Amino acid sequence: MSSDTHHSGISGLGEEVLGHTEVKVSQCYQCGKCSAGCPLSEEMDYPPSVIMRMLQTGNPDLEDKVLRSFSIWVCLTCEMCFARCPMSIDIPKMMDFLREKSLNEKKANPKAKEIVAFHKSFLDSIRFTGRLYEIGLFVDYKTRTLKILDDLALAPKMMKRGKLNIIPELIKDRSGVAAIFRKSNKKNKN
Amino acid sequence: MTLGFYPGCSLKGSSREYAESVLAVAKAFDINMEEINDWNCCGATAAHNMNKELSLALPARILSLAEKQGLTEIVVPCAACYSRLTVTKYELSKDPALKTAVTDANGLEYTGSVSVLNIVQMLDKYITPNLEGRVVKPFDHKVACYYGCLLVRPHEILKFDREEDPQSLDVLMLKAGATPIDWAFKTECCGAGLSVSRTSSVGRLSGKIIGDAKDRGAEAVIVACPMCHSNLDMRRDAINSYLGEKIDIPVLYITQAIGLALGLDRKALGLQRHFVKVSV
Amino acid sequence: MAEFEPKIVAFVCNWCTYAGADLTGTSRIKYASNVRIIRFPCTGRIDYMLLLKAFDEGADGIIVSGCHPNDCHYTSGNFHARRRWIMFRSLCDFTGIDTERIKFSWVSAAEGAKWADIVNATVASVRELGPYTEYKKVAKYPEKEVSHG
Amino acid sequence: MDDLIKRAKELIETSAVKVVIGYEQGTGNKTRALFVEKSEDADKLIFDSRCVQNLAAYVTKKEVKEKGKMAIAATLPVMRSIIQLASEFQVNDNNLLVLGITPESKLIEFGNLVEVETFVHQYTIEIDARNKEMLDKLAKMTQAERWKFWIDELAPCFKCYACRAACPMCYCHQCTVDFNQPQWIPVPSHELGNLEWHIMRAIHLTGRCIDCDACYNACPLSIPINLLTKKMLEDAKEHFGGYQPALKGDHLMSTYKPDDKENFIH
Amino acid sequence: MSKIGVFVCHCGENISATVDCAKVAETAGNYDGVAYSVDYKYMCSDPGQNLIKSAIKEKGLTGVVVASCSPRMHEPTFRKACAEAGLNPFMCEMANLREHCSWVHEKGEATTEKAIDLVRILVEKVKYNHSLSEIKVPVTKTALVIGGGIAGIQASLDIANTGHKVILIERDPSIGGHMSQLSETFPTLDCSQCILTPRMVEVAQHPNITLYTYAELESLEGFIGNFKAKIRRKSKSLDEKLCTGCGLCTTKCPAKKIPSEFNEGLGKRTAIYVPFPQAVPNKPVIDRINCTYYIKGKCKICEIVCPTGAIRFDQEDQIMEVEVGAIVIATGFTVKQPDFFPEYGFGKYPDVITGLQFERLASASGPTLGEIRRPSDGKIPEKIVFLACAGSRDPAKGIPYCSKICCMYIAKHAMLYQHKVHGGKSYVFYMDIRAGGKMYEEFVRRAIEDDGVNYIRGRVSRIYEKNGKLIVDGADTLLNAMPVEIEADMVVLATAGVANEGAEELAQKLHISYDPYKFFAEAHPKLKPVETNTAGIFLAGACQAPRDIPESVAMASGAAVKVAGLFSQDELTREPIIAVVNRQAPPVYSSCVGCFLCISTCPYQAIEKEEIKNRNGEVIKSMAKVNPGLCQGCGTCVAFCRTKSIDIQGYTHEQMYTEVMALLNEY
Repeated sequence: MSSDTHHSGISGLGEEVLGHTEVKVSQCYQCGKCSAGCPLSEEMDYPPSVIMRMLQTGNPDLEDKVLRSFSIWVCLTCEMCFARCPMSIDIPKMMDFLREKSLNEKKANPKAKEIVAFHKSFLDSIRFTGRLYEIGLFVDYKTRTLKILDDLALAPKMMKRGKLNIIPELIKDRSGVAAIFRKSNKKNKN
Repeated sequence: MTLGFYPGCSLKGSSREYAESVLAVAKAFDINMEEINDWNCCGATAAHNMNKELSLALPARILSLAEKQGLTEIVVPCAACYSRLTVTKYELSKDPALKTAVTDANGLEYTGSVSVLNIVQMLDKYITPNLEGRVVKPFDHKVACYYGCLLVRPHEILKFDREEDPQSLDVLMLKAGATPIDWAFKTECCGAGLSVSRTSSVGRLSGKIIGDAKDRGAEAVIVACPMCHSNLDMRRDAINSYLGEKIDIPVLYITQAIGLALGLDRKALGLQRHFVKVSV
Repeated sequence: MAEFEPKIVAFVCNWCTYAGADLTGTSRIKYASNVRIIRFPCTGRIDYMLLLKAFDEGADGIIVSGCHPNDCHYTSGNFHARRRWIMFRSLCDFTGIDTERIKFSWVSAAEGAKWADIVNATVASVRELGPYTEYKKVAKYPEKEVSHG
Repeated sequence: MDDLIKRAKELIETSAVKVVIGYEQGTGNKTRALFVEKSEDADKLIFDSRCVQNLAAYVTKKEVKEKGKMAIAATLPVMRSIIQLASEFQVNDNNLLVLGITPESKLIEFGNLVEVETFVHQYTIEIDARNKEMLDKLAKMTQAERWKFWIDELAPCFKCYACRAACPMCYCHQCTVDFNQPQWIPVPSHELGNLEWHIMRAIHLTGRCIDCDACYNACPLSIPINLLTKKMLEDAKEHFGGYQPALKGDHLMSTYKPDDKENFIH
Repeated sequence: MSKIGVFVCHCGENISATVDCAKVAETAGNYDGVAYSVDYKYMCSDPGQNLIKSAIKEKGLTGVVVASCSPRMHEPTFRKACAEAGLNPFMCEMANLREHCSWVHEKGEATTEKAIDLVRILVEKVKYNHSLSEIKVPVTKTALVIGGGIAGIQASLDIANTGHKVILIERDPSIGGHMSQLSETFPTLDCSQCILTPRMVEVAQHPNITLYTYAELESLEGFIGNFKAKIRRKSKSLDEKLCTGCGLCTTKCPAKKIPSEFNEGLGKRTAIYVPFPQAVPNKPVIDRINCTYYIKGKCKICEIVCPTGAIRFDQEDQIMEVEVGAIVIATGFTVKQPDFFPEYGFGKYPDVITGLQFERLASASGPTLGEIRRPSDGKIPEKIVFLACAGSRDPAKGIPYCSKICCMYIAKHAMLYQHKVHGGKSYVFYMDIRAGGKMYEEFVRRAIEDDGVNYIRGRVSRIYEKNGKLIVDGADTLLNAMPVEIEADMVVLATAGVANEGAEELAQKLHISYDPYKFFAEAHPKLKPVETNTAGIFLAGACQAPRDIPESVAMASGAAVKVAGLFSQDELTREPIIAVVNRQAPPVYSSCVGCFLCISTCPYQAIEKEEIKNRNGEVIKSMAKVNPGLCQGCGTCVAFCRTKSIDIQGYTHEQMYTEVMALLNEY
């Protein structure tokens, strides 16, 4: 069956999803229970069941829309959809894969800029210190997003309550952690 | 006795009161919490959102270090870290090829022999059997036990409590003298990873949780996850502005609530660090 | 010497494939005359030793056929047969017996045309493979005619 | 194995069993089966790494069975055989007591066969590396090469049936090879008869052979006939989730699953 | 030495056009053991058959091969002809020269050669044929019907009306089953009890039906035509002959708070009770688990008030044995119960109920006398939500199948609600509407178009209670999966129809098979829907899969016809094509070593263990034995047996081996 046929078997992106995550998009019969239970469904451009449907079509245009969607970034991996799915489809795992792919193909939704930036800042913090350095994370995140004013009031309050470390906690084997990043990133340049 | 301890980043920073209360309660029962040497961040949501192998390699390093240190059981109070470590164990046990790839990346031996306990499991196993007679100041309040996502899901892997309407925190709080309420948002998501990047969503999601707790007369919300805590506590302004009212129900870690019941010092439990004043 | 005409023995069940082959006849569909059908009550009755015996005695190819899964007249004879075939075929392959010469199929009582196709395809492929001389050689029947000229 | 000797004596002296089957020193460096019926004979019992003969082959023998209740010094393969035999109603708790010898050479006396089964199920049957390599080698050959391999290997077989005698699962009174109406297997020992005999045997052992190698060890010509059953064991794993002897439950080849998978039936 | 006759048929020109029939006959005539060989235009015609008959008599033939059409066509014809001439019919075989040869090949030498081969195979086979006699089994013309729901009632009445005896057993104190609990029935909305109760009374009064309620099957032995069933009649603590059914005891019984099974827990009953007013028989039983006397040792109020002295506290269960020739299983189904839907709060919120509970609310005989009121506070719900597929089509919960009846009863429920609660709002969450059936789709459309039921396509994620309302979180998948939240007063779950608890044990008692969901398995999914693979045992109704009333009734009538067909003869005649375990002289007895692996190969549970004992009663040999009443002759055990101890008549080892030999070696 050719990959451009609408309503084909599993093809295209769906097939990739299967290969990487064992999630078989054809199992979804569109009951919508995931979308009904998803806490972020209303903020999504395509709720989870619609994403599943788009992947089922094997239509390259729709697959592209999935990778460019805001949905995959606003998903919080709270696992509610997976917990209640009658077909036990691991949507969160699939979302992980779609995010990674979207990033690799530079298709991340512009509205998700802050979310992506936060994740990147977060990982950078670990990459360099081995642990999360919250001030560093905030500064880095704010530089990436230019959202200087947001949450500005929070930091001093946190500081006052002893919730922020001025100096990052460093682990000894920082090169080891950096190596993990290097090796894991071999395939995914981001 | 000695248990392994993986605090994770939050417990060293924004949620240090959680660490303080865990250690205080452990100490009260003569349990030595041995921190894993040179531990690293588990990668949290960011890693598995961006890169699968990384999301497994980071937790695997932690488990390897624990093995190296001779620990057989590690307590992971942060629900997110607990979820990442448990999922990693599961994924690596299922797929030998993945295990090889990850151990190669880490350059550390990994056998999967360390068992991972979340805070409820730890309390259940080592504290509650000896709790009787130790409660000097029953935590006599109506409490809403909030489990969040990562303590109970995915059930296939974690196999902890039940997915819908879990009970383990409620049972613990009952033993600490509290009256747990039946409410509807025990396992709804607080917004977690979007805390910084999409505060508005957090206001809405956490708002529903705090709103329901208040409507049903809760005097405190009990949590077992630093992310839940920071969203429900630190983001209270966003929550209140979403709800259009001022709600000042405090949010306590389970270990803080138990600590109070044990009569431990409030400061030792880090209660002064909360944004929402702990008046209970 | 004339073109090699393979000898094909078909082991079939009474209720599906035998009836399917009857339908091929009533539909007047023509197929190669090399095949000889032996009727069994059910594929579950087909003893794998008989397949070896057929090669012993000079068959060049074998067809084994019965009801489709879930269609067995006896509910599960074909399921038992299928499990045995999986193991037997693998063992044949492992001992170097030419499994290309044993065709397994499901032919229902309604599949007259399919039966003709299977026979024709088997005859063609076995003709391609040539006489099964390896087996006959060790069978040591020097006194018997092995060519079909 | 002093504790084995001690226990054997007790069992005989208290008439708990009539015979204890174990190993004794044989000629040369070999060990052989010992049937202890008098307590003083128990001193001859030995156990070491040379004791590989599958003693379970004796528990179905009429001559041994007739003596009365048996006890058997059973290594892991022997215990597996016993569980399979019990599932085929050939032995039971009333006529057999198992003195288990663990892979660490520790003696465990089992109260009943259910306990033996529980013990056996801690281990899965694994084909050893050398034979695994051989199977892989054969798999890589062409069909014609495999044919030559087996015809050559089997050519010297003169149907002494030592393999059959050594096998605990070959307890049938009338083997197919002895059946002569019709004569399924040619009587003379020529290549074809040999091949058919061993194919037949391998099929009959599928889902029953516990991979003890007794057949191979017994073969005076060291023909690797155990490769055939090993291949079946591998296939069982590939197609049907593997084989492990069990007291209750489905036998591999006398049952089926409606969704058994294959790719060759068209 | 065999004397075989070969009769080659031209079939007009059907065979002779491509096969040289004379040559076939001539060649066959030269085979060893062939005493007579002839070809003829129409072998099946009278003259043709006479040819065979006279040859048998004149030449003293010991076997016959008719080379003509398919045996599936004329085997009975020629076997009968042989029998008429005094030859055992099983000494006759047919070579299929028409369907398998002349019709499928071109005229030529090869085709004639093939015909010759086909004849030779069967000549050689016939040499090994044995005279066989048909198996005759007497038939006990009484049927046992298990289960007194609508299917069991229908089957009993249909069988009884053909003049045969029926024993109907029912587990509960009354017959009627689930249908008696229903309010109205789709798609006609006629009252369920109005159409059912006359049937129940007919059962009780029918001279051919013996009814035992509060009774269960204990065990079953035997085979078609000859079953022996043990029935446990649970103690009712009552002398039924004395009881007049006045009901005084039930009004005086002090244990009044027992949830009523009939009302699905929405109403209460007493410990001595009649499940519902129209029960048949209309006599009470004492539920000993809840009876004050059995719990505390004193009370006996029922005994005191009973005007006829019918109460029997010391009555014990009775086991009775009956002989029956056929069995109809009509044990029905059940619905999935609480704790299965934690996300819907089922079991936690009293106003989340099952469809069956809704039936009781809507029923005029129900706890609310037909008014739709919430169980929690008795208020009339202003907003009601129905959830389709509550458990069905949900592999994660272990039920992948569609329960089939729910789409229709949901439409009915919503419609009844709209009729009864004016101004009420009803919502149905569904994924597909499966309304295949006469007037079914029209019925659903009526609910939507005329009664204003709101259908929303999507599955509900969860339900929680807030301020006395049930908050239903769903999504509308036809609107980009937009979230839908409904504040409902009551929620009705269309819970999956599942097999009865204990279905597995019953199947094992009956030696019938069941599917992965524990529904009983029919013998063939298309052509034998009411048969099981045990001859003489039939299925009716929802014990085989979820079924609605018309289907259950149709199936019951189908099963009844099968039973009547069986009972139309005094003896059953069966082809002797069955498996046999060999017997040998003592001390061997048989080459069977008793591994009994064959037992699991048999699709019919026809293989049993046979023990041979010595004078002291000790078992000296255990071996397999084929029950000729159950064996259907597939031969699956034959090919499996390592010692070749089982053989099958008509397809013996020798016959099949000989066929292969004869085919490949020319004589």
